[in-house]
Amino acid sequence: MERKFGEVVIDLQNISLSFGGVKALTNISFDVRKHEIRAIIGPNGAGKSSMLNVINGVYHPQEGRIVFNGQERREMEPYMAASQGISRTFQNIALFKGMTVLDNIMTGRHMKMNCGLLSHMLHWGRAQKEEIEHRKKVEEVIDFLEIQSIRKTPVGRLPYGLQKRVELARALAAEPELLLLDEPMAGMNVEEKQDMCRFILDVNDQFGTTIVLIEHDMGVVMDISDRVVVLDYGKKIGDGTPDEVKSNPDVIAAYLGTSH
Amino acid sequence: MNTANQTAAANAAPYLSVNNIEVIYDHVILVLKGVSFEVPKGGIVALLGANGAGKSTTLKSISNLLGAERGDVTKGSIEFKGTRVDQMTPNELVKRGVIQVMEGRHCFGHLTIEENLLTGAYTRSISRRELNDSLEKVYHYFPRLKTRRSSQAGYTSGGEQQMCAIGRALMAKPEMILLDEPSMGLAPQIVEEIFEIVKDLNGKEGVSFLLAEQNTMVALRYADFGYILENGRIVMEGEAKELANNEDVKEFYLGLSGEGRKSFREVKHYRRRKRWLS
Amino acid sequence: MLYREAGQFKASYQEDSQIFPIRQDRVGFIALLAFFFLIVPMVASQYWLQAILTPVLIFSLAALGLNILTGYAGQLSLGSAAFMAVGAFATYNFMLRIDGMPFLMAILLGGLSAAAVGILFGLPSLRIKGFYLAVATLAAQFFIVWVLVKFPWFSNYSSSGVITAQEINILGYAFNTPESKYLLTLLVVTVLALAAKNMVRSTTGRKWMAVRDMDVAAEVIGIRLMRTKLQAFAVSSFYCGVAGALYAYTYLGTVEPEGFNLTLSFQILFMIIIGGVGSILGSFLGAAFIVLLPVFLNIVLHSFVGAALPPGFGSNLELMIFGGLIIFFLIVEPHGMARLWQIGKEKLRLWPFPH
Amino acid sequence: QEQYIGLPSYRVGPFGSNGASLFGGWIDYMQMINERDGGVNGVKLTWEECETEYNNARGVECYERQKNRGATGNSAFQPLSTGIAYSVLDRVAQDKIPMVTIGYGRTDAADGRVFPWVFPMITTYWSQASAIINYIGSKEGGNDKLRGKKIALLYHDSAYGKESHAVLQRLAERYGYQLTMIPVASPGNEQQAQWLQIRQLRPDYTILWGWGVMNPTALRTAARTGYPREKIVGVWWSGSEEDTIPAGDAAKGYVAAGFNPAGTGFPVIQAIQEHVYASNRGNMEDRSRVGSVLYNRGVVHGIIYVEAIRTAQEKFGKGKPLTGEQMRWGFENLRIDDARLSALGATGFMPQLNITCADHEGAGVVKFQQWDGAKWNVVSDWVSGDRQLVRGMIEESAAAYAAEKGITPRDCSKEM
Amino acid sequence: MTFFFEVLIGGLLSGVLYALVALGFVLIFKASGVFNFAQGAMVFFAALTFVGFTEVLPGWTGMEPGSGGVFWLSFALALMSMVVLGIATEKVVLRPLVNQPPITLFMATIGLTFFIEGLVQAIWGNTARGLSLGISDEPVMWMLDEFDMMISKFDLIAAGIALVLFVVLALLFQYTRVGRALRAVADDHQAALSVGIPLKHIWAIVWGVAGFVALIAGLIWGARNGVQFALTFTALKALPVLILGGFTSVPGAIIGGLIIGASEKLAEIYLGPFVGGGIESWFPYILAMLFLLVRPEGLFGEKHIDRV
Ligand SMILES: Nc1ncnc2c1ncn2[C@@H]1O[C@H](COP(=O)(O)OP(=O)(O)OP(=O)(O)O)[C@@H](O)[C@H]1O
Ligand SMILES: Nc1ncnc2c1ncn2[C@@H]1O[C@H](COP(=O)(O)OP(=O)(O)OP(=O)(O)O)[C@@H](O)[C@H]1O
Ligand SMILES: [Mg+2]
Ligand SMILES: [Mg+2]
Repeated sequence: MERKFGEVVIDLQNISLSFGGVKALTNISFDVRKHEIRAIIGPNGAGKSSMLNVINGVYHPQEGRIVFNGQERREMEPYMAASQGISRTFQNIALFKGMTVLDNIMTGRHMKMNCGLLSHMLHWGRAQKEEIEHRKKVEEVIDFLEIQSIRKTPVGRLPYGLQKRVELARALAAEPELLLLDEPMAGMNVEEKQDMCRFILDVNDQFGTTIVLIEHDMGVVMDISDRVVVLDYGKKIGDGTPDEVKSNPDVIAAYLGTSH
Repeated sequence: MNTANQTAAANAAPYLSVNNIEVIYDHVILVLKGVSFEVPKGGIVALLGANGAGKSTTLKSISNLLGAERGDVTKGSIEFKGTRVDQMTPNELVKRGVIQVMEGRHCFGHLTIEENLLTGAYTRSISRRELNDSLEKVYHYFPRLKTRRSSQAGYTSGGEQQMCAIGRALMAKPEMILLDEPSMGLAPQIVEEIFEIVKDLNGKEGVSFLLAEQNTMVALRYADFGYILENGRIVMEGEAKELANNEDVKEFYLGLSGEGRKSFREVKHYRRRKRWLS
Repeated sequence: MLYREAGQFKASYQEDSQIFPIRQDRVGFIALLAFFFLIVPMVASQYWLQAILTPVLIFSLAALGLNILTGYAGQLSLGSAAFMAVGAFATYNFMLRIDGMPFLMAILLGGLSAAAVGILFGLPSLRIKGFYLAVATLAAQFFIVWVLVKFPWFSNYSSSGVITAQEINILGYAFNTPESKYLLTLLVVTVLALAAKNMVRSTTGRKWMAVRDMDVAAEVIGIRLMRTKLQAFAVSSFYCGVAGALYAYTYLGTVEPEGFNLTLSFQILFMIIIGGVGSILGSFLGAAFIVLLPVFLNIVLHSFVGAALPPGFGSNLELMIFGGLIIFFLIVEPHGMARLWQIGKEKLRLWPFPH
Repeated sequence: QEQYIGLPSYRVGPFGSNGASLFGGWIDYMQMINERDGGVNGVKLTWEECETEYNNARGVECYERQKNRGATGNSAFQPLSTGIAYSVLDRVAQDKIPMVTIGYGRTDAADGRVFPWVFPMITTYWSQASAIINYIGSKEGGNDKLRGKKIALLYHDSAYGKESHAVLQRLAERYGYQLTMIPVASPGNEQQAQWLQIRQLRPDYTILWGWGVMNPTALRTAARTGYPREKIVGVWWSGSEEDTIPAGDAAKGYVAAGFNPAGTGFPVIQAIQEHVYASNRGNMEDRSRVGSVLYNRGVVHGIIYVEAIRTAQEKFGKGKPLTGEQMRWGFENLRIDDARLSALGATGFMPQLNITCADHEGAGVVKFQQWDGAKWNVVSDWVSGDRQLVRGMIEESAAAYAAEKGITPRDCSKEM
Repeated sequence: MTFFFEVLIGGLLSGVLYALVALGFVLIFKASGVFNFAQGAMVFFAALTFVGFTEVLPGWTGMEPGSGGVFWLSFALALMSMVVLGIATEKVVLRPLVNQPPITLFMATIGLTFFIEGLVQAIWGNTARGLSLGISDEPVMWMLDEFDMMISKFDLIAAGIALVLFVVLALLFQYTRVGRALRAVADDHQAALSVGIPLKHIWAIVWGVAGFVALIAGLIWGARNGVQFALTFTALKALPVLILGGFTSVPGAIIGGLIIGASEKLAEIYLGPFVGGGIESWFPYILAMLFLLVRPEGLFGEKHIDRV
């Protein structure tokens, strides 16, 4: 199947990041094009999560340039990244534990809401109207991810897989342009992975969202991603279509092993 | 399969047996509704099932870690080597050789990797030398940990933490390990390695395993026996090989259909209902 | 079987997001309000109005303030009493120094002054977390009281540092009976409690909770930590400030800075923890518990078994039982009385089936 | 017939040990009156304690709880805490219950015209401050010798500690001593900095205006920095066994003011021993503290109450319990002269008292005692302050209060 | 200049004594993540129990009041009481609250505070008492002669005792199996359980050790200020020390103590007069707070790890 990709959305050039003595990323460059699903793979501790953290401003790389939508930036706080349309999910679930599923997702949408404190205190009128309007949007996301039945459940009580799904919902509620997914399918069984893939593909298709995906399940990566970056010990050792990467000897040695 | 193991398993009295337990969280949320199964000595038993089926809860009720989450075993009994263990503290259980590797790593964030591993040997009163030997063995299994031995665990990557958690349990020199989702977040190579380690420990040292695993494919490849848990009930059980060939298991847990592996891209929105969810 | 929501369908999101989505709760709440507004002032004795209900309401408000900060926004604070003091002294000075200042306006301004001070002392929260922050807020506790003692201007140069609240007069009606003071307090507290409920079920509240539950994730989804935390400090201090003003005007009548001491701050903290961290209802339950329990113990120990106990022992026993009960409650339900209430309701919903 | 007396006491918390002695003495005296005399003209005294923990809100609750108890309601309120006293100041007038604050509370309430319901009896802080200066003057051989002397005031940094500032400053202007005021932050369990300052300053006298743990700490730290204890003059809340015993040897030589001396030699204390402790009815857990300064102060409270009841009964009918209003009259017309004191077995135990409509203070004198390492010894006769100066200041302050609250002072010539 | 040094040294010595109280907090926080509000009450409990025994023992045993025998026997009995208190606390309060949020545990220790305060006064009464350790409180003479500085002998000795305690505990934490287990427990109760660390023993040990530290602190502070309820306020002096040094660090407590002790005295003397004095109540807190702005986890505290 041929897929059409647009221009470069984000371009990472010569990124290096280290923590004290640990070099998490060394001189890494790659780009992500509009509407594509870009996977990052690599052994544990290779620096994949760190890469996502660099993209949305949680980590500030010591060296390198990031060009997002044509604008170059070096340092940027995470909330700015969010306001420019970058959303993400986390490797270790980072939901707001004390809140219900619905509230979590509504929080994800807060940037689109602009009532102030006082109208919130009053509630009736503007704040209520806004709340209901956005509730509708959020319900769309809920329908989309098929989590209607757990709307009012506190997220802490949910099983792991559903929590991951709620996290995705929260990210989607912001209607992001670029979606960063850190191991969204870890800890899921095949059935759930299939669901998750379906959602990711649908998001990508229906909303045209660009996706950067970290995943260890090679089945998934090879099936749904358009291009793959391979990291190892903070260095880039491969980049290309799934098929190219699959046959790259460096990648086989460092990551895939012989059984694949 | 290891035939010696199997016969031994068949002859021995049940090693770990869980009889009809019921678990309630917070006094109101009923999660396990009468679960019973056995793990024979030297066996590897896999506990499979969807998210929220109650796998972790089962493991935690065996290792008695439920109390810390305000959960309670309200019915049934758990026996290990013929003695009831459901009222024992986790410490006593570890001393008797049962240890759990918790889901979600739970490393001690402020301790270094090596200190994390050393805490695993807390229950063993052993000399410094033996301790070092044990450490070396773990480092031998997970070379990656050795390179990060003096980093604070909180700052290591997800996979490194997973290895740390497993390594920490090995330090206790257990007879029986309750492994909760060992493969989560690990690179495929490491997953294989970890299961090789499981097989190795099982074969060479006779350690028994109870695995809760989502990666059914791998789990069934290494396990002798499997139970499938859904909604707090055991819905299916059988030899691992049989299960792997069961049509339903194939479809729902292995992602295989009649024509072999389906691409994740091709999956449909609507699927056949599971038969046991009538 | 009575407490069921079966048959109550929500046809719109508006209905679904009501404060009390279940009809029985709604009816109950209205009945409760009617009881406290209409019946209580008629039947309650002066003792109940002045010494129990009014302080419980005021402490509830202060607890609500702290709960906004600690329970919802996750910033542990031990300085609530100081913000109450700011509210009380600011209100006093607005009343004193501006001719014809309407009382409610003065209270509002008093609350706002407390909010301003709250923002100031909230600044460290941007970097400091958890118990470190708690101890740092002690700085506010001691510093504010010190300032109020040290600069006599605040107490209008009264030689003792004590301020005497002016008469409360709203639209020509003097609030000088226990009933009227109680009603005024109840009104202010009800309005502010509803406002608080509205806040916490809106984006404002969700942002607070997000920061509380996981600040890194909150920042990543675009929440400005600084603004959100300071906002929580401001709102919380506002509530505490208003509570302080009521404490001076409708409860004690005369207050001194030292009255707003660390003990009071701690008491307010007890209230939210016993009542339920992150719960509006909990603030009220906790305040009632912490105010009533010692009184109850005191009456029981001194009036009924007092003669049998050696002097002093009764008071010590009171302390021990109070401490013991706090521990007992936490063990029974670490999330406070509000959660106990909730679990009770859940059980009631299932009743008569066990699960 | 019973006369109900509500006692908002505190036996726990930071000042619990003070409360235990004081309320103990008070209760023992009332017990003694019941045992020995069968009450006051046949009216038995009954009392009920209510634990306040020295906390204002709980004090108010106690006040409200007790105000309608007994046959006639609570007939007088006495919380032994300035904070609580302030908190019920408005209420007592409304409820027509007199409030007695002996040795604490609002000083300007001594002006009975503005504060008809408040009785800060015996002496006020301002009288005390002035009396202390007079005492120091007498040690130096006359107040004119004070010129050029250095006096330090080490005070509890609170409203209480600052009560004396105005008086001491005015007197400094008059007598020409140099006054340095050094605050100690509450609770005062560390005073290194303050005493180093004092050591540098080398004042001739240091007035210790403390409360609770601040007192023993001051004495200990003084010892440590070598400041002679004989030169420290404490106020009555700094001059009890609770302050000196914890300080150990460091307290030896320390002088403090008081409106009652310590000691068990007084007939009134003997009577308590005989009628109460002999039959094991005493209220003190630690019997060795019977006769301590605070215990005796409690007895003084008892005497004043009983005498006021007696006085009021003369007017309103013997053998009947009194209402708050009647009690107020009793307090306002209380006269305890030497003859009465000796009849009470309290000669030298407390000063003569003469309360009038305008003057709710009634005595304005203190005695000084010195701690010898084991007990307090009286070292002066009753010392009066500058009555005129103090009264002037009281009236000034009361008038300001009256203006702020819109109170028209009573005209005392019309009373009776 | 002499005066300055006098103030400085006096401040440093006081600081060590603050740190001694802070140490009790550190121990328990480090070992269980519990901010033990009851530490002040434990100091009071220990001191009063000790004094109580010195008062009753001569009557019971016929020993000479004030003799060494009475002292050591009282010390032993007080220590035993602290250990019993620690074990009881573990059993009744902490065990049922395993894995609960820190604020809940904090609150439980507040409940414990009331309980302890009531209990100890119910047993021994609430009279204020003196306590003599037989160490004179006079200035050290040669310092006075040589430098005209007054440094209290008592403070010097007390600081010495405290320092020894610090060194021992710091070593214990860093290098022993139990020390490691303590730190593990503080990180994650449940995981600690899962590897077989017996929480109840660990907590009983820690609370016992904290009780011992409280006893030492109680004796020293009791000798300084008398044994009375106000001993519980020593905790207020310890809190700024604690945050400045870091909740989890034994060396942090001592260094924090030195900084707070010295700077609060200097501030009171050199800064106080400009603002009316009495700034000791808040100065340490403001100082600690400013300090935290630079290092949010205190001088030596463990960094808060948040990773995504
Ligand atoms: N904040 C940090 N401080 C110190 N070291 C860090 C930090 N974040 C990451 N590292 C280190 O950087 C390296 C890369 O970590 P990262 O989390 O990016 O790995 P990863 O590729 O996501 O691995 P995994 O698949 O196991 O999640 C690791 O060795 C980790 O220990
Ligand atoms: N502490 C808790 N309080 C309340 N409910 C809980 C708690 N822990 C688990 N549950 C509930 O118990 C059920 C079983 O959870 P459990 O964690 O055992 O599932 P699991 O099979 O391990 O799932 P996963 O594969 O996602 O790990 C879930 O529905 C979950 O919501
Ligand atoms: Mg990662
Ligand atoms: Mg699980």
